[in-house]
Amino acid sequence: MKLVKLSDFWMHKTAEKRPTRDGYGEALLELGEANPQVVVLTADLAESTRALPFGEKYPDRFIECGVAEQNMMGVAAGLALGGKIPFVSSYAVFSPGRSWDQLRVSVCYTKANVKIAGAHTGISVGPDGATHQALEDMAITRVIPNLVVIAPCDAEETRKCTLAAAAYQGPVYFRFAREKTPVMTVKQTPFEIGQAYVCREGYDVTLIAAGPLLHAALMAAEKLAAKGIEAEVINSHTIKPLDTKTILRSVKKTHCAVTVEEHQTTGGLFGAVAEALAKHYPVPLEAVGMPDSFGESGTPDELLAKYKMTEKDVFSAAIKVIKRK
Amino acid sequence: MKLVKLSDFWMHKTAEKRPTRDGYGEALLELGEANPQVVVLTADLAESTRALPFGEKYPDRFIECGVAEQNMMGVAAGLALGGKIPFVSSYAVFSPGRSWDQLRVSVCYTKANVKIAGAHTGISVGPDGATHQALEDMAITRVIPNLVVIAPCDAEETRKCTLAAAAYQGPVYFRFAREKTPVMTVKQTPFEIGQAYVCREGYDVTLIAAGPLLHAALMAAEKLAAKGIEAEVINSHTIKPLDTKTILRSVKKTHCAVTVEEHQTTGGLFGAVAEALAKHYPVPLEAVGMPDSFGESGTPDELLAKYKMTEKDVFSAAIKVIKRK
Amino acid sequence: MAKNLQQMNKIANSIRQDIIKMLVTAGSGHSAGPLGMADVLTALYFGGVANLDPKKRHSPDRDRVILSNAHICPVLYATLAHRGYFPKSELKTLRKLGSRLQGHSNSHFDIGIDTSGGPLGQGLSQAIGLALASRLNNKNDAGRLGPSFAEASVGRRAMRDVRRNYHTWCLMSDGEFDEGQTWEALMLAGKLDLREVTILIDRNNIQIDGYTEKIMPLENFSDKLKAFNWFVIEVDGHNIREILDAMKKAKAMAANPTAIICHTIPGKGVDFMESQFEWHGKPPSPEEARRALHELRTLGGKIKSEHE
Amino acid sequence: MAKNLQQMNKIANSIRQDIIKMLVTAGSGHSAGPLGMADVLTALYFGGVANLDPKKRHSPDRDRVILSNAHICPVLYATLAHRGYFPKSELKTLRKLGSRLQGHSNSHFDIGIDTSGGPLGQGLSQAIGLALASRLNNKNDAGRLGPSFAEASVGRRAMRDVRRNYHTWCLMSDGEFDEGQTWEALMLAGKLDLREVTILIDRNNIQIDGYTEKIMPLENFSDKLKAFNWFVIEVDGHNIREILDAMKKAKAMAANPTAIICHTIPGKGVDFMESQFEWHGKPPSPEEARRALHELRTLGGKIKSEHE
Ligand SMILES: Cc1ncc(C[n+]2csc(CCOP(=O)(O)OP(=O)(O)O)c2C)c(N)n1
Ligand SMILES: Cc1ncc(C[n+]2csc(CCOP(=O)(O)OP(=O)(O)O)c2C)c(N)n1
Ligand SMILES: [Mg+2]
Ligand SMILES: [Mg+2]
Repeated sequence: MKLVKLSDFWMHKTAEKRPTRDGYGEALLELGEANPQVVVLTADLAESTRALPFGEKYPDRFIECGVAEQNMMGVAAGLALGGKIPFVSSYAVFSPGRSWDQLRVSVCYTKANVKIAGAHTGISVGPDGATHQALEDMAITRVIPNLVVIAPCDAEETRKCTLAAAAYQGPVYFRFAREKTPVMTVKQTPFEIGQAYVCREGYDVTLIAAGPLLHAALMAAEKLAAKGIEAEVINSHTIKPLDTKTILRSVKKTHCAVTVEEHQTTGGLFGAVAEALAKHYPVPLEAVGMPDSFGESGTPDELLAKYKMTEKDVFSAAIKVIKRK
Repeated sequence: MKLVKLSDFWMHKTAEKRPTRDGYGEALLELGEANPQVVVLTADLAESTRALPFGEKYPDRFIECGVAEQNMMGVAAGLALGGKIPFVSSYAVFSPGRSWDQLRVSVCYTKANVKIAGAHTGISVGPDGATHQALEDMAITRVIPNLVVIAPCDAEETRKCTLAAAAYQGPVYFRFAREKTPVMTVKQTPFEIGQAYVCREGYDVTLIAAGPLLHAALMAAEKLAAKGIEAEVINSHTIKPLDTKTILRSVKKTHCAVTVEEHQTTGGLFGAVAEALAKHYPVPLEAVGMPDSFGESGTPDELLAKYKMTEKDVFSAAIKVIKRK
Repeated sequence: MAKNLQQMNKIANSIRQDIIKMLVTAGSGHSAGPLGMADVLTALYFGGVANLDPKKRHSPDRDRVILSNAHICPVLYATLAHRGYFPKSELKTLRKLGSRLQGHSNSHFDIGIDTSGGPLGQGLSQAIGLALASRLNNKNDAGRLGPSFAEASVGRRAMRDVRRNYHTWCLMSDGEFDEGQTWEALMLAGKLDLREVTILIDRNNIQIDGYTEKIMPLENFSDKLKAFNWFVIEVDGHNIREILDAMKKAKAMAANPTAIICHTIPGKGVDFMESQFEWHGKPPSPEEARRALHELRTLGGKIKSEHE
Repeated sequence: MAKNLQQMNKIANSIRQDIIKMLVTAGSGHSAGPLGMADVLTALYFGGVANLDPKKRHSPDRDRVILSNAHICPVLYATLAHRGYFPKSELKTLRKLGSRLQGHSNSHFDIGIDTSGGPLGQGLSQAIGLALASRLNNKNDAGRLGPSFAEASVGRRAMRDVRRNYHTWCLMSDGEFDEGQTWEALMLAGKLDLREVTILIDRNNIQIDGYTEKIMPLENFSDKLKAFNWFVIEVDGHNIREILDAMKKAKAMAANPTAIICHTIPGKGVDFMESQFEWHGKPPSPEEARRALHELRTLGGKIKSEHE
């Protein structure tokens, strides 16, 4: 089992906070320098998706599409057919929300080498309200064949994820958050597409997280430990292909699990894990995530609390699922 | 438990064959007469979605949108805000495939009273090939809050489903097939949104089907019976809200289940059932459906066989899942 | 009912002040678009051409307003509050948890808003649907509407909407004309000669990433609209008289639907915001809000603020 | 290389015959569009203007063809087979399980097809992406392309595509101009003065539900395209000389991208199919195929068929 030593790499207590999207912007700059085939597209959202610095440094390889997400996805497919490695940058609600058909056919069916960056995911998008909070993106991407789906946990992992997406041959969708979230990983923390990492060992319950809420899972694990419950925490950043092996190894020990995600609790990480367990090793599973509802305006913290996606909620879900064993 | 008496209603042995979409066309004509608020929209697919007879009889209430699915979905939302009951008719790959964002916001977030009919679903669409075979529609609709998702099993049930959708206040998505499929239900067979029906009782394994493949499940149940295995067969036409009660009642008896659907085995019926079982009663579950792959050209029968969605495959899945108990 | 021009100019100014106050309290939101459209919204709700009245907010024959570029909702909220749809005191709840004034306007509350927005380009299609509903209600066969079945299946609110005629006003931004859905909708309305719908376009020449003619050029804009069979009127979007005249013309059209291109200055009324695309999506800081309010109260130094 | 006019007319006729044979064998598929576009496809692949050659099918500087309205793929398949991209004997596998000739054309096989289609309106965007890739490859900074990193991350086939220049031809149907995505793409190409891309439009006036001007009127079509900053040429889509002249002009354009509106007769060459929208999506019966082939072989009775 690949275990990331907490002491070395996971500094969740003293974590500084940075928006995950910053990691995207940094990686694009690195890629701009390293690989002239990398091109970046945006649909009138250069700054907030963090595509802007690349655009300023490499204006020739930056394509401003205006507010036209369908066309942007198709242009990216064409660029890929012409040997480029395009990064499509918008908010997840619009891309792939408004470009799903283009993603399915122009990109995934053709296996065009397109990378789709979905910004502003999760309820923590906050005051913009329901329409801007992407809570369905993992479900609508995960179901498309040939597409890799990733939810990195912090800015550093987002940087690595972006680089890994560029190196991977084929379509990749990855999502990030708007707000600052704790940086839990460091440069040396390993990242590999499709490889989940056990970042805390335990035997009573498995907490499987994707995205910034991994931090809530780690904090809940500490609280559980204080009650004598040892939780295993898995960073399952890749939703598809799911690292079923790492997850099964853990639940065969703990016999129950909780999924933690800023996404509807249908079709996303919870769906993927439920499907894998049902096929291979059915055990009680609880979901921390959006309870099949639209979001609303509020501060990120208010909304995470209202819709039960905090450390406290992970804690309660763990207690509940252990009782169900 | 609501049990449909096989002898009375399910005539799967002597079944005549009709395309499910025919039931849509008939119901629209009934609705046209009964309710002047019903309007029908299409995006250049009047005949093959079976919206045409309505359009010919009620031209004033028929809106031909041309090949523009996004606009069609939005126009439907506006009609609903104006008190109409619009039926949006296209192929599922295009609507909601190309109109997902409009479905999410203009329709579902607003709770506009729009009915979306997705034609040409499943691998059995046949020779048109991968792009036209809707195998992801249930996953991308099921994750949207406020939306009902239905996969009726035959032409008669599609007729009832269409009438029920008109009577229901709120957005409904329902899908149908292109080819002729066995008509298993009759006029008196009950249909209620959200109500699954046990159409064959058994205690060894639960076969949960949605859509025309219910027939394969019923046939497999007979073959299993010949081997001394009693399968319970459930018609779970409503994917959302899933009738968890009926499903749980059955698996608490059988302790294992197989889902049967013409859809990817991620995020659709298999996903919905896996999620429900994981939360309430985890048991071994096998999936009959599309194995995370695009389709291709071929005859419906060839494709169903190649991608393992036949009676034989249901039979094998049942044997396999029973062994896993 | 309808206000005179002087009154309306004053109202527009108050609306601008409220926009500044709302945004600084919210701590997030859009400045440029809302300030730029205050005169158009004032004309729409106070000018007497559109049939809009808080007392008839559920009337089946009320005109409909679709705000397609819902990020400029602060100007809609402020206008509705000034018009009496809900208490002005509620304006300060903008973007707060539990508020009826969500970050992008929606139809969930009884505050005079007919639909939800956020993703650009979805409004015109809905406006067309509403206009078609109105047209259908006017048909002879409307007499056949049996209340019993309709009541059962459509619900109460919808029932109130049948058998009457209204005009639909769709507010849109220039950025929304980048979206394909907008052109699909324009084409359908052109096909149907849908004179029951009128667009009021915020032609402010900015979008998020910069000036429209750099990010996604729309010119020759009116040529495009005309080629899609729309009747086009261009007005100074800060001249309420011009706006109202155009609205009257649009309502009187016999065939084509009308697009009124309202040439506006984004951030209008606040010197340091005017025509700066950077103000698309950010709120003023408290200090900036103070300066903005001072400028608005003194009409850019032309008069003394009553408050100072 | 390039054929003369007489040869090309003969080839187009053979292609039409193959289309009929393919469809009747497949038992499903589209008749009207493929027959209507046989002359355009012949001009494209045999006329010597486009740089297309089966022997250079992987060459980085080959011209690219995007078939956006992929339901007319029978005419593309037949043309490619005639041009030598794959054996003609394979044509009879159309739409059969395991065939490389799928119901809608895709890029999975090495038969000279660059992308996949099916859903209308997705082609022009991809053509623009291809044209941009070509433009980027021509930039000075192309010299910086380090083969090592690129090879590792882009894969072999893609690597072959760098640092060269080509023209991109996008085949589209008139029905595709109903789709918003098409207008988004047109607008972007207009912004970029993307002369590296040319559209060949099948203006056959039909779509599935009827005549375009009834289902979704496009006229004045060329006004619309011009308003989106495209250079428009209208040609008789059955006159190969006219088509080739327009293609030459398009390739020589200094700024704007070019749209060539090819006025065609759907079902061209088969009397009982011509201009009948009902033939959009159905194949001939064996008896109809016999009549169609007879008509094509005898050029509508003008000559005696060699086979009869
Ligand atoms: C479909 C969609 N894509 C992107 C966005 C993000 N967005 C919000 S406002 C905006 C700018 C559009 O220009 P415009 O509406 O003219 O801006 P304004 O003049 O109000 O500043 C963008 C891209 C969105 N809301 N919807
Ligand atoms: C996005 C999308 N919507 C609907 C369809 C179904 N469809 C296939 S061909 C067609 C007709 C479009 O008109 P056109 O391409 O001009 O037809 P033709 O002239 O070839 O008969 C339609 C609506 C589709 N393929 N893609
Ligand atoms: Mg603007
Ligand atoms: Mg056509």
